[in-house]
Amino acid sequence: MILLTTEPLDPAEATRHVMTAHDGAYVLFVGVVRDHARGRAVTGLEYQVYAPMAEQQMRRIVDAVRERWGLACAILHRYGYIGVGEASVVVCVASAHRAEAFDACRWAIDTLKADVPIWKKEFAANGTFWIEGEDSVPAAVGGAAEAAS
Amino acid sequence: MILLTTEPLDPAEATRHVMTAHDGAYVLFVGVVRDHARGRAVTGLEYQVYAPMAEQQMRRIVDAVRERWGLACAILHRYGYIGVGEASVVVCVASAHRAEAFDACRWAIDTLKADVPIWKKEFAANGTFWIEGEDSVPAAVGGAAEAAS
Amino acid sequence: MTVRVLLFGHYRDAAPPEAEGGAFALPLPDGATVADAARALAERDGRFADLLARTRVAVRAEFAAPDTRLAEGDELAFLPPMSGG
Amino acid sequence: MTVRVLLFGHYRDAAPPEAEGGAFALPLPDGATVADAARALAERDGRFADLLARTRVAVRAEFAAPDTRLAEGDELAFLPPMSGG
Repeated sequence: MILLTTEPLDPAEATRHVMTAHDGAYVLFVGVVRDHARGRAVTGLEYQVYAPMAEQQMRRIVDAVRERWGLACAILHRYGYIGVGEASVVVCVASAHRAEAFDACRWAIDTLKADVPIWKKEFAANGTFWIEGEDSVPAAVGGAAEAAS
Repeated sequence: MILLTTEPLDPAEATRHVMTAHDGAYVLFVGVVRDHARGRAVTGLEYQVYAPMAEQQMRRIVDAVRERWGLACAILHRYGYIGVGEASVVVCVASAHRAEAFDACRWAIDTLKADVPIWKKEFAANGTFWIEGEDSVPAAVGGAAEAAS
Repeated sequence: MTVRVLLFGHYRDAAPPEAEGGAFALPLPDGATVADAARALAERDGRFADLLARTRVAVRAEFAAPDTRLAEGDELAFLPPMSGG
Repeated sequence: MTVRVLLFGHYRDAAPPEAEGGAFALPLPDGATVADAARALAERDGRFADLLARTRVAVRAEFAAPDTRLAEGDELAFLPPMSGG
């Protein structure tokens, strides 16, 4: 399952969706907004998303995990403003065996970061910045950053 | 932190113990009792533990994760009888960066399985078996398997 | 023909005044490609000069190439390096 | 001297009747090693014949070797391949 939402994420929801009585383990990755980045204090992030494409790309990752590993995968991503300490992304993979669950979960989050059209705007002590891969670009003051519908 | 208990495990407790505002991610591994093993239907497991040594070995894994990766790690292990679908082990590692969190969490659960003195007795459709590494050895009928104190 | 352009990240801050949520209409000659659209944007506003060098593109929410031909009503998104997760 | 033996897994099912939680006292000559203790157990009960081949050992809750010397009151645990997790 996939979920793209402005509401707080519940990792247990991802777990419930992937676990069956046949599975002996799950691996969960949770990304959380931290209080610093690139040496700057950060007070929060705003995630901008190209929603229809992001959902499609997330669904493809879930499908690829099923095809390549035969495993169930759930991906939740929050967008809009997210404060420090709150979860921005949850990836959960269930498996009978742990090695595959680790491999698949790691592949899923790596692929999400590369290919799912979501961007973070960082509210830092010294300004507001768009994070575009390795670059951070000053953002327009007061610029609205709503999700594209 | 480590916890060895007969009570149900709460993954969120492990997460709370490792996460700080500096961490951008955590990886959680949860082992769950599944309904089959080695081709047999399983109704539950009973974990036997050499408690003082198990706690010491768990503490060493937590210490090693701090020394090798500089990361906080929490390990919870339940013992006694555990039914299908319930968690037997939780490992959580927090990190600023995801690659290290995956590596450290995987190392911790691999090391736990090899070096922490805990054994499972499998209640299966065709009997009760001690699982000793790759071997499964028929268990004495009615044999008590309490934890050594 | 007219396509619907979608901008993200710092490029959205440079979107024209009529844009809503980073989206606006761009008239193009029939048969225009993604690269033609990027050139048209760069001619309007110098801040888009590096648009194609710094973004991947999607047409109708699928990754596309600079030489992908556009059709009437296509949604054309310029995607800076992503930073989700 | 006397050591306290601890058995786990299927070996606990073979522990002598006086054992509690797999633990029981084993009298040994002074200076005896882990291997001597394993031999003494095998002489008592054939089910312990493969004990040292199939287990790792711990003395005072630390991994030890077959030639580790035991002392009065030591806790000697025979640890089959583990299956926690």
